[in-house]
Amino acid sequence: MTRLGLGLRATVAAVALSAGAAQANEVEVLHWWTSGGEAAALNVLKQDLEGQGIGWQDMPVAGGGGEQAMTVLRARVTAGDAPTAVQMLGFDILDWGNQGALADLNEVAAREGWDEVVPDALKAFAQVDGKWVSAPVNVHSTNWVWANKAVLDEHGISVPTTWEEFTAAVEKLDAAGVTPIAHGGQAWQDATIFDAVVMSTGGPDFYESAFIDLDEEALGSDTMKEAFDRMSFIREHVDENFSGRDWNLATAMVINGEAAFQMMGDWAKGEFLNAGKVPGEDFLCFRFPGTQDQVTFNADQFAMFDQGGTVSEEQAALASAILSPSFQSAFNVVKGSVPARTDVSNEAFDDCGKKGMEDLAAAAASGNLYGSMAHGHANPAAVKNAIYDVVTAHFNGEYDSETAVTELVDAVSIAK
Amino acid sequence: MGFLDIKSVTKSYGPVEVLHRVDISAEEGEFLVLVGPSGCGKSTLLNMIAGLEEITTGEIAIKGQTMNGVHPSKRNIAMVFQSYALYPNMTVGQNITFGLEMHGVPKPEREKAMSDVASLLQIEQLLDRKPGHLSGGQRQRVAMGRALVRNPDVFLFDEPLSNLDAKLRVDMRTEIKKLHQKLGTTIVYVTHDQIEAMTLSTRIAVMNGGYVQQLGTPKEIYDDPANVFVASFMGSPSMNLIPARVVDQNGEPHAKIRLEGGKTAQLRFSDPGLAAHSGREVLLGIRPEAITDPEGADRKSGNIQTLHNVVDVTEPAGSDTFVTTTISGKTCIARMRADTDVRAGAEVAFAVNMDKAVVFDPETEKRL
Amino acid sequence: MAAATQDSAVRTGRVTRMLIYLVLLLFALFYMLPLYVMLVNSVKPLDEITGGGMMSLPAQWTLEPWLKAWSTAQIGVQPTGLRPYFWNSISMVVPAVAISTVLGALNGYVLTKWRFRGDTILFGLMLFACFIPFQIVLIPMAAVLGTLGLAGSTAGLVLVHVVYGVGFTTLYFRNYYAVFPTELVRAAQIDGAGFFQIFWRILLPSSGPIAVVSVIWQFTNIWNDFLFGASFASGDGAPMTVALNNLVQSSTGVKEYNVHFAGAILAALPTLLVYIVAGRYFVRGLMAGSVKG
Amino acid sequence: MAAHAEADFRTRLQAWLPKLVLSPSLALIFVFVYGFILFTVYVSFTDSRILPFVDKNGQQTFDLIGFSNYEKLFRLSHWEIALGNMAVFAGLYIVICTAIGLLLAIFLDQKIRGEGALRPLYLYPMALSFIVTGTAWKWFLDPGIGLENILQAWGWESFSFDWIKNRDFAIYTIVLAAVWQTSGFVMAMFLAGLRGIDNEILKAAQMDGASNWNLYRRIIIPQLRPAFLSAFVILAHLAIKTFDLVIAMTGGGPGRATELPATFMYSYTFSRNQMGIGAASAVIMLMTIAAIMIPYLYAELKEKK
Repeated sequence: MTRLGLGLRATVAAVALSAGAAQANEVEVLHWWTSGGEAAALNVLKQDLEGQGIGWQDMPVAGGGGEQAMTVLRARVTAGDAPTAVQMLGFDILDWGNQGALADLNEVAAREGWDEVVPDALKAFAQVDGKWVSAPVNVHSTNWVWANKAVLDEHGISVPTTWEEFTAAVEKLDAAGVTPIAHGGQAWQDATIFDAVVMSTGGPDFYESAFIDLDEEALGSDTMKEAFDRMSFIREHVDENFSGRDWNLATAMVINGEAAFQMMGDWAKGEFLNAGKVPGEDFLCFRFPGTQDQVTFNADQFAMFDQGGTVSEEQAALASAILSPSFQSAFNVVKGSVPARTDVSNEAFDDCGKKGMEDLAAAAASGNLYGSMAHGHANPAAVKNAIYDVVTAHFNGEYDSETAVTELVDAVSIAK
Repeated sequence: MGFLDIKSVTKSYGPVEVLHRVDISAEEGEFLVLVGPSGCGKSTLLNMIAGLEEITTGEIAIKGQTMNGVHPSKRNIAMVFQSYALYPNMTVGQNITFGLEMHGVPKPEREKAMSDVASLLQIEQLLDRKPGHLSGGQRQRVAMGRALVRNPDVFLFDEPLSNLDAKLRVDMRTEIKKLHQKLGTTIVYVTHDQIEAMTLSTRIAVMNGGYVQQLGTPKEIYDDPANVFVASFMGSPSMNLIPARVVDQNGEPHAKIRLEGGKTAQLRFSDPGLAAHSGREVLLGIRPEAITDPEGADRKSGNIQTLHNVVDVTEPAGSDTFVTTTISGKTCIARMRADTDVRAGAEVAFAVNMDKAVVFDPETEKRL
Repeated sequence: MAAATQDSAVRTGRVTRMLIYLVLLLFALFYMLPLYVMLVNSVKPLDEITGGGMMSLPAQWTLEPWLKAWSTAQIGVQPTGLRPYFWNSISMVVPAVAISTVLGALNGYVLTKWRFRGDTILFGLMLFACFIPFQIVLIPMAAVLGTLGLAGSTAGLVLVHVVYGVGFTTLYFRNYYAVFPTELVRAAQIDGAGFFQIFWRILLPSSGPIAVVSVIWQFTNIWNDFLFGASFASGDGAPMTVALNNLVQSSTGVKEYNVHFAGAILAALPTLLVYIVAGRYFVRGLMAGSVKG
Repeated sequence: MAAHAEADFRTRLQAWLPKLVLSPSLALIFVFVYGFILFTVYVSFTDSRILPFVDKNGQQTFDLIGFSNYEKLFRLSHWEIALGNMAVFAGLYIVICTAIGLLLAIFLDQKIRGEGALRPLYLYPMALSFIVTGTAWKWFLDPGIGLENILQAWGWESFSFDWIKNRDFAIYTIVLAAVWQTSGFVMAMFLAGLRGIDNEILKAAQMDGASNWNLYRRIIIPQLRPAFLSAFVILAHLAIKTFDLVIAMTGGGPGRATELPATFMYSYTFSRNQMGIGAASAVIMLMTIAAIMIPYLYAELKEKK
């Protein structure tokens, strides 16, 4: 047993140390952006690199919001065949960075002045021990509400700015026989709403101590119970068939006027645009009521895997291309997110995009930019999923709010 | 030393010995039949001769050369299997020449050998067919052809006729005998059918329970069975085994038996030496053909004894009529002429040819 | 096939027969349902689907989704469609199926015709390999493939699929050869055929039915594997299922369901074809071996 | 002399060949199956998170922590749910598949016209990957767009079929889809078994006056024992391996109502970076498989000696 363990350890050590398989002058990029728009946007990056004589070996693995890609990454690293660059989110980057698997990008970062243009909250996920290890592509903000303007107008509802206004609007719609909230019952979608609800209920400090510091007192507080009660309210005002629905089908309900609101990240905009809808005319986007000043975000980044010693030329070129203002603008216009650097011109963006950029800059300046728990930017994967478990169990009626709070404290302590 | 020598051969599977110290020696040109009920070890012995099963102890030699550890294909033997074991994917011709091909015989020679064998067995017209399209008898011929073409030192037959219907079996039996007479090759032949054993063999080894019970010519086996097993296994209907007591009457040994209705009868033995066993309980063995109606009794016999007993059943078989009666509590079959007028329930005279009687010890079941 | 030659001794009345046909047809409908959903939605424009008519026949028929799935859909950064990945799958599946079937046949041959002490235990150990959930072996497999230098290669994938398929193929062939007359092997031995000659000339030509079972089983499993394909193939060499997954799964993009379904049917075509072409031998193969306990 | 030696060598080679031929497969299986099982057992005693054992710099990243992963595992209500679901799922799945497979096989065996067309229809689901048929099933079962919607549109207003959305019934929809996929294959196994039964026995039983019902119950079905056993093994192992199906149809939801050990194991090992707990759950799964398989293998292999 011990000898076997040692043998396998030696094996893993040996392969982990060997260099990746991508050939010189080529980057192998593992990512999960496979749907039309985003893949096309990524193609811009590919062409940019090819213009510099660097080949792009594409390695797309879609599924589960990157979970599938992370599984593959695990296998690739174990096999000693790590890709050059990997699309990653929040804590995954830090975890891999702590394993010593990522390359040091400080040189490029210094040359290009990343420190000045990337918001601190984002930097926290791009640096390990003071070293840049990944290049942020975008910032998604997740506390958006999307609404069908025609439906709101019909029932004389204006954009709600507080929880009370929101509940009033919802109940009015319900009474009128309109489904107030479109939702897809998948754990991450439940958690996306939960993020916003907690932020709105307890305010940013509470959000921080509960989700980022994982303070047991905050997790077990009455405020948290209040947040769960609000989740129950939302649960009561989604349609019956919400369970298991893909988010974009929920978006379609808003587009088609079958429902009034959807709480979803900024990527939902693509669906509206794709359906030929115009922001401000056909649909509205606004922050979740009570979180007008805050932005909860998640950011896609490309982490560079150590190819032995120093960062390779190709990786540097890729990183620099990702953070170039032109790519940041071109990509984020398509994706619906906002650029990761704050100095990009907002010219090419539509109303929602411009608003997103303003909000981000303001939140970054005022310290109101928080990592999203639901999207792995507040705590590590184990904790995140433990919270998912409780939120989704509660949302589906398995726990009442009281139980949910105790379960939450318990689940987080096991996962920590 | 014979042509084929089986010396003190045993076979064990793990701790279980299934074949106990077999010693058989066969001369060149002999037709040795191993006969016995299923599970008696005869097929195991054949497989050991073929080299398909390992010999646990002892030695098997052909032409004086030990065969222990020699690969089956190097023993210069050929075998005909019960199921014929024709390769289903090959034509008849390919089946016949496969062995030659494996032994590296050039094609023209193979063709020649094949056509010789085919004409010998009259299967020329079947050469291009697949075994699946042949009748049982045709398959049998092809299987023999496959063995013949090798021109082996020893032919091994493993119950080759048991899958044929009764008529074909008799025909093929004759054919095999003819073939043996024509080729004169040594044959070891396994069967559970005692008629095949009697008709084909020059010598028979009767086996049971892993032992060779008796080895001898067909006549020896039939007339002089060494024990109760051989006596009852060989012959059809099998030998009558009647409990009797040896009694001395007028200085001569007699067999005292019980008849229907509480009567007894005493039959004089032809062998005066049995007087030594006077007073003993024995098994009196008499073949059905040695119990007849008085007119049908063997004229050459010097000792015909007659007794009267009630008939239980009569079974006309065309050429003969088998008559069943009860002697000493045992069912006893007599073979009478076809036109004998006997009816069930009637008392009839039975003529017993005591020259043919044999006596066994009921305890050891051995001959006295 | 068997139905024609087999004279079932069970007699049934007219009403019973009607009932039987009814039940059989109902089940046929049940089995066809998902295929219907997929087919119907693959030939209508996207707005018809998102408009709510997911179960109804198309108002407007179109082959556009099929063409798109095959040749222009976005799989990674490039709009290549599934086409290039089709050949990746073929070049992985064919050798993997061939090798595992041949190994299974040889193993079955040894385990039934060249028995030795302890062979049943070895067979039992091999069988257990059939039951390992793939998720469990992913990480150690990656380590081993990395050590062997096979990570990210088709050869590595073939190895993986051979390893986890050989238990099944051995099971099939062993059960089949167990009822193959041993006398034929003995006859061939006496005829002077060696180990491989007997296998090649005597057993293999008669192994058609079970080879069909083995090939169908292996082909289906390997073709449909996603986890190993995603983890151990290089980006360009990814098999069809990985490409299909990339086509179908996208968390934050527009979902073109019609293209997804067209792609799904395209990806399943080879296995469907195998079932339809070889399906008639399938029952015969099972009959000849694998269910005879 | 040399020729003799060569011949001797060849004979010996022939004697060794069978084992030689078997050895590559055995070697593969010992490393890739048993080696990996030991590896997993070892990991389950460590506190590994992202990667087992070592980081990039060869630094040991784990400690041996005894059985504490197992303790944690059995404290997780999540795992309890997964086990409970497994019992329900496997039980129903095996029983229903066997029943449908047997029924269809018996019916198909009645000299059915069009058998050749029906058989592939029953079998084809095995050929499809759940990556996509899962979506088709999801739609069909969705009350808003699927069966319920259609039947209500056709005028059956009160019809309700919302199992996939219902925490208490969602697991049964997983059973439904799983049965859809494999019952045809089970049918083929039983059909093969039926075709292998000696017709004379059936004729004899009919002479004895057995009704069709009795004929099947008393004579035919008992003779299908090997087919039952094979079907059981295939179904049992498929049940334990079930993974894609859940991911595609419900993602383990609603809530955690359709979580199974395989999805649990995957989630802890790969999504939650708690490889130690994932490995512990894998070990429990393997033990379950062994508990089913070993008695079966023992009985099967013993008998054939």
